[in-house]
Amino acid sequence: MDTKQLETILALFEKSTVSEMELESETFKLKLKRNTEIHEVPVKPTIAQAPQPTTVVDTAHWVKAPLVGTYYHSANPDAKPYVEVGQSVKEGQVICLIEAMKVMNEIKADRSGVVQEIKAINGKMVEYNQALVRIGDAP
Amino acid sequence: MDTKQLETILALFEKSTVSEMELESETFKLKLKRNTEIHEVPVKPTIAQAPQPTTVVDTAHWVKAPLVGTYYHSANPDAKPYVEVGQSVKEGQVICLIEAMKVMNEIKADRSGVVQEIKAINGKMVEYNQALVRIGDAP
Amino acid sequence: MIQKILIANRGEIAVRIIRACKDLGIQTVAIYSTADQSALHVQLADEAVCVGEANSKDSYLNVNNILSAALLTHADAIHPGFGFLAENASFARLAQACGLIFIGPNPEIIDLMGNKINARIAMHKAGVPLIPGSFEAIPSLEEGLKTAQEIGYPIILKAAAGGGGRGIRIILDEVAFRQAYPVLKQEAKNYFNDDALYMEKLFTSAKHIEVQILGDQFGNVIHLYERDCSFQRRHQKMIEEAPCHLLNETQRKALCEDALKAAKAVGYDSVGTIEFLMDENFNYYFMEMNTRIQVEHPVTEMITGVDIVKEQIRSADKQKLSYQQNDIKILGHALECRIIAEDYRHDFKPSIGKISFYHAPGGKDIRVDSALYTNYELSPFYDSMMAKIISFGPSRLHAIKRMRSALEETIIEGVENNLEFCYFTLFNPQFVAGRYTTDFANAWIKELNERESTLS
Amino acid sequence: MIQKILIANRGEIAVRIIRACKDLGIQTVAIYSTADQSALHVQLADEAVCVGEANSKDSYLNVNNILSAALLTHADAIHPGFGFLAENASFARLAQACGLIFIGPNPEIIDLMGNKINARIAMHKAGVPLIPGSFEAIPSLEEGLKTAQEIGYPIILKAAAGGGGRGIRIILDEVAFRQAYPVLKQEAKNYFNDDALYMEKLFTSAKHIEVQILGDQFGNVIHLYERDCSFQRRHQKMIEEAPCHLLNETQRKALCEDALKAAKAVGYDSVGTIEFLMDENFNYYFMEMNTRIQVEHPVTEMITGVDIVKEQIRSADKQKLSYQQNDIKILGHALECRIIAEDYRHDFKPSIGKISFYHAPGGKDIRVDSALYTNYELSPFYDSMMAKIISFGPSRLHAIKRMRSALEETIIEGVENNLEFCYFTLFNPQFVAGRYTTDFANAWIKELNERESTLS
Repeated sequence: MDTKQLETILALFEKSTVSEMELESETFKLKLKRNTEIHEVPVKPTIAQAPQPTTVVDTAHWVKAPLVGTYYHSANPDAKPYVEVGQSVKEGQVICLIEAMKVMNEIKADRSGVVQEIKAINGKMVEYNQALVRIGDAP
Repeated sequence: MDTKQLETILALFEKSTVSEMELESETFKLKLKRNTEIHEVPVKPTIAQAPQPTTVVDTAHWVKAPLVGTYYHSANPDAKPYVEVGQSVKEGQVICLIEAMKVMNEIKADRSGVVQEIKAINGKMVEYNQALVRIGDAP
Repeated sequence: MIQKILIANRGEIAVRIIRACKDLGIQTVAIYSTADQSALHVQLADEAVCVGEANSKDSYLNVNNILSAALLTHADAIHPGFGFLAENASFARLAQACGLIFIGPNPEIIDLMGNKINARIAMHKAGVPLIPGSFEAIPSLEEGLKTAQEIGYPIILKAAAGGGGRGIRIILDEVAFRQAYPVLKQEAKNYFNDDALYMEKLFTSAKHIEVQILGDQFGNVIHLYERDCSFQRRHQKMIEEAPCHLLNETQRKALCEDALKAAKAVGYDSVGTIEFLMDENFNYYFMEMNTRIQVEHPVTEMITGVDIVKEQIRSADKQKLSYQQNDIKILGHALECRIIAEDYRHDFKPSIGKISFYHAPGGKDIRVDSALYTNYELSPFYDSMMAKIISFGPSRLHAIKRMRSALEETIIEGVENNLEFCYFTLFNPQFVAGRYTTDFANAWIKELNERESTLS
Repeated sequence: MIQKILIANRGEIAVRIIRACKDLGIQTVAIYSTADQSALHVQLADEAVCVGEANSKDSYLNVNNILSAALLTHADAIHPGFGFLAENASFARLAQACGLIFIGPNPEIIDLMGNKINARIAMHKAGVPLIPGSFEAIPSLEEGLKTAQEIGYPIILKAAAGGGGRGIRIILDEVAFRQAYPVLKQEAKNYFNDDALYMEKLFTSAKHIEVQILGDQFGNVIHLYERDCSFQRRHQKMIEEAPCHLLNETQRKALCEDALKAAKAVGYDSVGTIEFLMDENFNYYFMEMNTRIQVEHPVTEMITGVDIVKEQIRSADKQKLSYQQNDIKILGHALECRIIAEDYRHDFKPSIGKISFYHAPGGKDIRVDSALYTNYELSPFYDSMMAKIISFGPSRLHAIKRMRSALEETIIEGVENNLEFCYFTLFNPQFVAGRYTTDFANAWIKELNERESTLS
């Protein structure tokens, strides 16, 4: 089956009030369920299956704000940012500051790796649990 | 199967009051469910499919009340009921009365056959479209 | 004492009547068509009887089945709601002949007020100002032309027995009059079996003001002040309010007293409404009388605290009104938005289908009258009004603000609806000022649609 | 002028406050925990800030994050609602130190009324009748025994700094007193760092009556009459009403004037409640003061028309009250049922899960305050109250009947709830008579549960 077809089927399911759907054809088997956890169904071996692309297990993750406050990417307005995209960081290294109630809180990398993306904006508020900086294996 | 076909099936399911539907054809198998938990059904092998069982078409149906009124099973309290279960009737034969606004309306069988069941109660109100008498091929 | 009422209606007004009956300890019988098996009024009533197929003429207008249902469920009375059989004097008489109480005025009054020429004569006798026009039926084309000349074009030519938008022509000049007169006369004869025509001056821009009346069978008649129903599209009201913001106390008093005069002149003995047109100089003219409960009655209930439906049932039950005129005070201001399944961007095309999600607004000073629920299937057979949202406030501006936040809270998914249209309207400066007349809605809709096609 | 308020709460009271702010043209900032991302208050507020994990202590009690959120969103004021930080004087002071307006009374009053001995002394000085008991902290075991002897057992021994059901012992006789006194003293020292104890006579069967107070910062204090909150299980109110049906005008006047006296004595400058116990002879005694908006405030709003939350915001904003005492009239009777996700058949065990279907009641004289919607996931972390249904009527019996039909209309599927329990209660003869006291609910629950196991 192609993903276009899957997209169409999913859209139909979305629009319907159906809560569960199982669909099986000669080339595929599909099971859809709403609002509950999905039960894994073994995929029937289809003859002469195309080789599956090897999925890269990406351990990259976001460092999230542990408190509400103002995000600063550098120690002071004149200083260079703690980290920039593409830069390597070590676990425990300060990656930004969050100021709350006039106190500067240092936020540290919780793993070593490479900075892949920075989502927080210098000088703006971040809420609890907001994604700040993504650190992964590669840029 | 094509998604157009699926769309049609889903629309039919949506409009129905059916809560679960299983559909199997030579090329696909579909299972739909609304708002209840799913019961696992073993997947039948699709190769060399068995011929479909011939379903018996039961043409029995209910004669329904064409108006609101009081149902009488006989012409008067002393008379025998027009019809009883197991009795044969001919199309056009009077099977009961419905009194409305002091007028007695004769209700007639709309097919020939055998009275299988009588649901209305003598002397009680029937509403529009209420099932009165079921006539079928056999008792 | 009435013990059981059959409600010869559906939708939110049937639900409204059931609620009043529950308060009064009266049993209820709902009627329904085959399309309405899952309707809310069927679920809330004590009993329900199917009376016919989906099409109204086979069910909600099926007089025989409705009367049979009332008699066989041992109801004492029939409440017709609005629309359907509510202003059908023959139905009222038939119900009475069957020993049932018809919850509405004496059928004589329905007949009298149903014939627009007779109504005008009665109101004229009572000393209530009429819309300038022909007093009695127009005797001939030439006489008609003379009258039209006197009152000035444009005029509306109307069949005395007409109603519901039928048998009406807007006439702009003498040529048009000469053309339309014989045609409409023939039409009136064909449709209503009565070729009497009359004319009224056309007010293209006026306030539509109506006064709520309560009467009983002991000669007591009181008013519950006025409503402003000028926000209309093709004579369909969409937003109503009470009281009319523009009237001062002297004007209000004169208007309400004239309405009382009108009601008393015909011996009015139930709930009803006297409709007036008011021109830019605050001159008001009798338009017509509605001899039934109206869609917009909740705005009056909000500002007075009176339960109009309960009073209507009481008076039909030969009880005295619970109020005297000086018990009635205006406690604030109320608005009603009719939430309708139609698309203002496409000429208010009605929408049907399943309501996949419904969330009603709540909190202080918000009332919702509706027969909607999540997964309700909106049927093409009936009116597309889904809910009435009513807001109250100590002032008109408070009521408007409260309505805005109620509309923000309301969610209706699955069908097109006018929530957004109502919301936009509540920010229109002319609406907010209260200075809108009957031609306002159309112009505003046009403006909104034009804006849709531009960015700014 | 307050332009933006951060609402340091969740659920229906957060929604209630947002509605008041919208009426006043004030911007709102909601706060939420990671469990409340889809909560209604988050959707209705103009802005929303996540302040911590699901557990209240990490989010709705997280003072630093809440204050940061207020400052960084440029709010002028914080509304604490009820529960959480509503009666926390340190929080109020901290907010003020940050330049924020705390929407509640002066923190001095929160402190004064929070210490129960000091509150008693203040009330005694003001001439408000107190529950018989020790006047100041009990100096010693022997003195305590003497006082207990004087007022008569049973008594309640309480820690002055206690609250929320902690630091309280019911004492039936001298032996129990000798045993409990040193233990509770130690407990009080450990928990509250204050070992002062006092005692009050225990009323096992009394009316719990409370008077609603409004004050401003200009010395104006008025009352909005009383509520009867005697229907309680383990000090949890379940059904409240206003006014108290059993008081005559003389008794009502005395009670409300004593409440005013109490509020004025402490210079009360916000919305609050004076709670009284009333014995079978209609003698009433000051119990405590709540220095916040209360769950059951809507019943008072229904009978007076006053928007209490708006007045609370106005007075925090240094505006004068919109009302004077003689503007306040009792317009009818109101009831509130708290609809809670708990199962009365299983010792009111809380229920959690997805609300698979929710249908709110509607129509005239019904108000619904709720944060529920279809598909809302009821979380185990917070209070299990899902909705407040409030009914109004010209008389108490009307309000009861209206509530019955509202409960009949309400549908909540997916979690156990007390709709049925409330409905049954509205038919209990003692409840209908209004002659129930604080011990009634327990006996009634027992009776209902016993009935469950029999057929008749």
